[in-house]
Amino acid sequence: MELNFTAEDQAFRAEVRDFIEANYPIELKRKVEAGLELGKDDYVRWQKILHAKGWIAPKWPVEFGGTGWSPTQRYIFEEELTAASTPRIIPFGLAMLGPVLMEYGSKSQQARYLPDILSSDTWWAQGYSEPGAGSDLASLKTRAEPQGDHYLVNGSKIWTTYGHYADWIFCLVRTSQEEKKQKGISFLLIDMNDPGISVAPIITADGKHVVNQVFFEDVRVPKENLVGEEGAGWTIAKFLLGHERTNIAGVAASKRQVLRIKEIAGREQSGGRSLLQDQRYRDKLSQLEIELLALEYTNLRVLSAEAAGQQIGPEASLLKVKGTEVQQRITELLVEAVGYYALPYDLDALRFGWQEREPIGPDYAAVLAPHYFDWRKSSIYGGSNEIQKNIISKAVLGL
Amino acid sequence: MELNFTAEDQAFRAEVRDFIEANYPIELKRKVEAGLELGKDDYVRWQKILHAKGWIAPKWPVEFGGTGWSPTQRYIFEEELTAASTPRIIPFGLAMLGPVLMEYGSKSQQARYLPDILSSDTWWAQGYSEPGAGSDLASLKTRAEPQGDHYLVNGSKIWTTYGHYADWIFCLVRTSQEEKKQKGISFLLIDMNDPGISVAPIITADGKHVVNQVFFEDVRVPKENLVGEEGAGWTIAKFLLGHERTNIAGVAASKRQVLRIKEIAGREQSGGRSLLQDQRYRDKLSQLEIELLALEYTNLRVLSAEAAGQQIGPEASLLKVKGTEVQQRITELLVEAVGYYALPYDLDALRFGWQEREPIGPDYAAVLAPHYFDWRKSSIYGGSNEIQKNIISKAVLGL
Amino acid sequence: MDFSFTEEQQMLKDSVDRFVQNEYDFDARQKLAATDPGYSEAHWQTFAELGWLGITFAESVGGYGGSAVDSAIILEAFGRGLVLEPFLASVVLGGNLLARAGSAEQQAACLPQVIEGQKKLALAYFEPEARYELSHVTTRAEFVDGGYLITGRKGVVLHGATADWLIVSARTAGGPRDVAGVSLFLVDAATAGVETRPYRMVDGLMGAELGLSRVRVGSDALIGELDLGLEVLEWALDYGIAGVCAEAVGCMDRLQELTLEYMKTRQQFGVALGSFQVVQHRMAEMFMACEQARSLAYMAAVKVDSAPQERRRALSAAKVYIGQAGRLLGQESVQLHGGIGCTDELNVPHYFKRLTAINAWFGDESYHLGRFAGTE
Amino acid sequence: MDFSFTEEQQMLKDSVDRFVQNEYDFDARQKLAATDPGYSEAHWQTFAELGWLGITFAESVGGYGGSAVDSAIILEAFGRGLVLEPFLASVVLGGNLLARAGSAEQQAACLPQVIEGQKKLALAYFEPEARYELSHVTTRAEFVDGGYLITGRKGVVLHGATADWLIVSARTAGGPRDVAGVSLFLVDAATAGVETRPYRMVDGLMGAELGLSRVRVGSDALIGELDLGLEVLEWALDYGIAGVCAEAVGCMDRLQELTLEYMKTRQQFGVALGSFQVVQHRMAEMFMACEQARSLAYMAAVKVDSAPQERRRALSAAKVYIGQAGRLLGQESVQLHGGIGCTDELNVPHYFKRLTAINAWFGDESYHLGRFAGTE
Repeated sequence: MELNFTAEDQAFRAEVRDFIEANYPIELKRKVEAGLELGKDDYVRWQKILHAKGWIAPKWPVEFGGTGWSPTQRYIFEEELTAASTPRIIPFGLAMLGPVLMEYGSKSQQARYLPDILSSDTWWAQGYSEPGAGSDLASLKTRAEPQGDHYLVNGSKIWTTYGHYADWIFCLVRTSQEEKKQKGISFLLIDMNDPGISVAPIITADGKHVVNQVFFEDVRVPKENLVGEEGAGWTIAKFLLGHERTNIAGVAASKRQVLRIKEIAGREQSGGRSLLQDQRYRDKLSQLEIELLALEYTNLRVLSAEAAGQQIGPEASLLKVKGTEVQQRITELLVEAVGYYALPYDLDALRFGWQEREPIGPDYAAVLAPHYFDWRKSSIYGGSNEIQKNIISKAVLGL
Repeated sequence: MELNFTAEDQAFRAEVRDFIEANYPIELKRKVEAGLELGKDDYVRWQKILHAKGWIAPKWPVEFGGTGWSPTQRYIFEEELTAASTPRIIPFGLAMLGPVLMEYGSKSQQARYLPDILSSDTWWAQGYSEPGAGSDLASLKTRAEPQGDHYLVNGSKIWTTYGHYADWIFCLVRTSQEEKKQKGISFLLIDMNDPGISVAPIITADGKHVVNQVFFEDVRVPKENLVGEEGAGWTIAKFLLGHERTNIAGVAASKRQVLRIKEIAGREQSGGRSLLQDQRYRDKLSQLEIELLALEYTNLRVLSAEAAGQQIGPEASLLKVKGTEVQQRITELLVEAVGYYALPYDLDALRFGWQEREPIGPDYAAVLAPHYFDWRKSSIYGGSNEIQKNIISKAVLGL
Repeated sequence: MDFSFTEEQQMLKDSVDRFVQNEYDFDARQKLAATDPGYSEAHWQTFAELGWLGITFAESVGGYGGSAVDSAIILEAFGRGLVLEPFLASVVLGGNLLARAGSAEQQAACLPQVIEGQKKLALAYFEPEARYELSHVTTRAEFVDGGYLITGRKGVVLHGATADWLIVSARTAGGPRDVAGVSLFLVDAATAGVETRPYRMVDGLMGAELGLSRVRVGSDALIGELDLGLEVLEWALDYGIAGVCAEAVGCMDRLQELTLEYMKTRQQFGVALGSFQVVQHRMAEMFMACEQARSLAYMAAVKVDSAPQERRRALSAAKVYIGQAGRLLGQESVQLHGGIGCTDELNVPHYFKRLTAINAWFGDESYHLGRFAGTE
Repeated sequence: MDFSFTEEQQMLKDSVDRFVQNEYDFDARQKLAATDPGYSEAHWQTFAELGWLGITFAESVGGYGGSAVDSAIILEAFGRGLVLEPFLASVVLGGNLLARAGSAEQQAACLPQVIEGQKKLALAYFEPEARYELSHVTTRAEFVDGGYLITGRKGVVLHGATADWLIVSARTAGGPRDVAGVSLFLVDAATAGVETRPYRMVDGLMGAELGLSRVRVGSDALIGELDLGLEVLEWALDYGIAGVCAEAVGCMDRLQELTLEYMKTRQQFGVALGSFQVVQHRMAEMFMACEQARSLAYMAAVKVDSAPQERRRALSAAKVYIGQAGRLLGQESVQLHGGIGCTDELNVPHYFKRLTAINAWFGDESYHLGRFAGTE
């Protein structure tokens, strides 16, 4: 049992840190640290910086543009990115579709799509959920009827993150009505510029536009855009479930948020001293830090098992549940920290910061309550926490 | 909305208080306050004192020996009994069988059994649960086969509180195998001195003997001991469920326990001051007091509705769940209060106090951890808290 | 011991419930929230006509002589509809404070117009960096030429920009956090040197930052006794606590109904969500929390006029419990609704936001846990 | 970054697991608990023969040069069997303290015999009214005639009455709660003036009250530096925390197994209890708590020998989490077992009792929440 990093690991960490320091644009960093909105350009800019260095896809095989790093190195890399407040890597192309194409795609699909994913020249979206199919994904209804050399797609996808930025979308669609409902599902790539596609924004409880509903009305999709066999969609979706769980615990991001709490609580006043010195608040924070430590070491145990060649199974469900619990608790403590000044709501300040305007209350306050409201989604999406507990109960406990 | 008691109520309270002060034996009071064991004699002694005053059965109709008090007066009476640390009134005869006989018993059964219940000359036990039938009571297996003028009873009852003190036991038994399982159940009175009955003690996690398993082997019970019709047992059991819920919230007892916490925490030292002044402990206690206030006012709302002639329905489930949660939390805070001295275990001190011996740690400590362990039962018996939530979900919410 | 409403109270409740039912469907509410004052002046006139704005005031000033229970009845019903009008600001906080501590002249000058809905009050007590400490008052009122010059800043004044009169706490003696030396002043919002910066809040209600720059008021602007304003301010905020507790119960009650309905209709895996036992037990927890919150909200309303320590203890207990119950109901309702529960177009998250805001008003759970313990 | 055991550690684990499996079924354990020493001397000899008693000590004194991870491996397995023998008292607390701070002579005189199972140590640090404050030491050691006279009382000494040597904290300078001025002494339990009052504890282990009345020891009885005993004492208790954390994980793990098995077999309403979704989600919560507790127990063992602030922070975090997880696992296991879970004859409540006791040892959640915050 060796819970410290090796000297090689430490050297690698220093290399990553140095690179970020030298190459991460300061104006981007300020936005991320203040919790402001990033636009498409922001994400792409940072991803291209990493791509230029060859570090954009550490989990990909080297022959496709990966880095060849060990799981521990990848972990360190993620830690450093997060600690430096870099924008998250948009996962739909790099973390999701990429591995699917490598596993199930044809050579020509790989050749056509992977380079643009790697270079962030194509923005991908994910088309899974539907208005009637939430946690019960297999009941999805979007149809893709085979007609000669193409499919005719009709239906709708919902909760499409950054659907309004997307060039392409990969979708689970129903290509057959007759079989067991999982079996009629296929995995299809659709050009967002195709006629018949429309994107309607969904405004979330924080007032922001990130997710969308995407409508498909008689959209013609060439059959060559099918990934794998017809009916293989469910298998691919389950394969992806594993890949989606990279860094599912979000430990590094939560550690950074804990520092933010300490900074803010250190500036807030309570009864003549800082809120951070208020025992009642401090205890809540300590409790949170301890939960986060428990999560961190559990995450490291899983990482260590992975590095030893073991398959990660339903342990990922634990990381999802506890990870989001910690994240949500962080947002609560931030709201509590600013007292009355959690209340003013200014959409511009939330998105872009106060800029030239005088802030209402402390300048860090405007984003806190909206983030708290918005982050309730984290225990709903990606397989709700209820679904995760079902998985643990069935797959781990055999109930 | 008038949340204060009327002048008449206050006068009644004073009368009750004066009576208790004048008539409650001090040696009994000391035992109850220290949380020590009461024997059969202790209970009977106190019940006979109340009986002599005519106050032993406030809920009974006046013609059977009740008091004719209003619900508010009964509430005040219970509050005063509890505040004065009197022994609990053993419910099996007075609160349970009595109402059953008045509702379902024959005139001759009433004449035979009620007077001795009232005078505490007969000690009754309850025979409901069986080893195989916990929350699923309807699956009970104890058989009572009709044979001429008697039933032949075979089977076993478990968790029989004070079964070793009992002269009689009322049982749910199966008189028919063929019908829907609820329908084959009857309500039978059995003399504990009958041949074929044996009582085996069950030692609970605190090391004490309160509950028992009762075995019936070819016990002959006269048919005249059947209450109501054959097969009416389930109806009677459900009727009883309502009556069992008198004072189900246990507010007065919990208020007394909160005072005990304050007394003990006021004597315990923590970092140079009393534990009661330790903010971390005090906050837990405040939180508990607030939960108890919420329970108290909810209880009063139910009482007020009852006084206005409304039937108490599944609200009782709320009082049971929240009441036991508060009680269990009290036992936890008491254990926490004494730190290391929660650990020594001395069965004699637990049952009878330290008496002439020098206490190990503070003299109030010996009972605390055993009570904590033992009181876990409160969320299990009387319809487990899970069953209560099922009831709320079905009967109140319609789910 | 009687928790039932009087006949008049029942009529009041029915009348407010009816108003909310008919005039305050969610879409109409959202449209109102997006307007400039953030509420409807027409509704406000209706409130006046129905007598709601005078419910707690003495008949001598044109009120109806009701109690905190009556205003709780109104606010619980308002909670169910997420009503936006400044009832809490003008009637519960401002009006009651003036009725309790204002001179006969001040009352006669203001309260009839408040009751008739012609003018509004707002209470400006919070200062940036004060958190929940009432004695943290740095705004100063200097006695000059037979009147006062008030200078300072006030934060998050509920409906502060639409008020005609502001009740302002200011220091007339002592240092920044002394308990004594705080006085209350009635300030016409049109006075030179008064600047308000209005904004929308997360729950759709309106707040304002208030700047006071050598604002001149007469000596008759002083409300109650010089230097002893804190006690009456605390009482008024406790009245406000009783109000938001009742409102929160209305929110929770409605949230519970909405979620229950959704659980009965929304299908997943071929069955209604409400058929899952985990959902059932969580709904049962929500039910229990809501009922217990209601019990404490009643207690809170009744105890507003008790002796100070008893009042503080009761009001703090209610505020703590309702903060926690509100969080439970809000978070669980969103969770059980799933993705749709996170969207702006559904009513559910707006109840959650209002409950979250209520927890921050007048002291959060931590603050009141401390105040509760201090009442022993 | 590697959480795996070495080959030797895996062998050790297998060997202890096998012992518990074969020798420590619940009935046998309960019989042992009812005997006079409260454990088996024969088992103790087995431990010695298998090398477990020397696992953490240097080879120079006859040990095996292992770490806190090794003793954690042993204690986790012991936790599964609710093992009664005084491993924690004699090896983890007493032995390690002596090995760290004792003179070469003291070590040579004691440790080989401890390792061989011929003698036992106990650590007497707690005093009545001290609660968890280590500096609360009123027992006094006076320097007289080239030695010390020790007088005072110690409470709840783990396996204090069967120990051959007691390590006693006593004040050699300063007032009752001063951090400096506490020294540690190695006291032969047979010395005149030493009085022990043994008793059983709620978890079946043995404790003792200790009276010291002018107990005379030589100057060579002093362990480590005069007046500076508190630092090494705190380290030893942190070693103890790592130990009980590992043991608690063993308890929780076994409780979870037992409850899971019961949920799969116990029928109610015609189906297995485990088919109810509420039971499933609660078992999932238990699983998660147990796994996270395990992670922190590993962390705790590894950090025992870190720099003081890092060590305190890690050990306090683990103790808080494991106290909470232990309560959850204990209470839920009892609840899910129903009535039978409340009886003395079932093993389940005994795990619950041990977990409850572990929470009280070396500082409870509240204490360690405070210590954790203090390490910033």
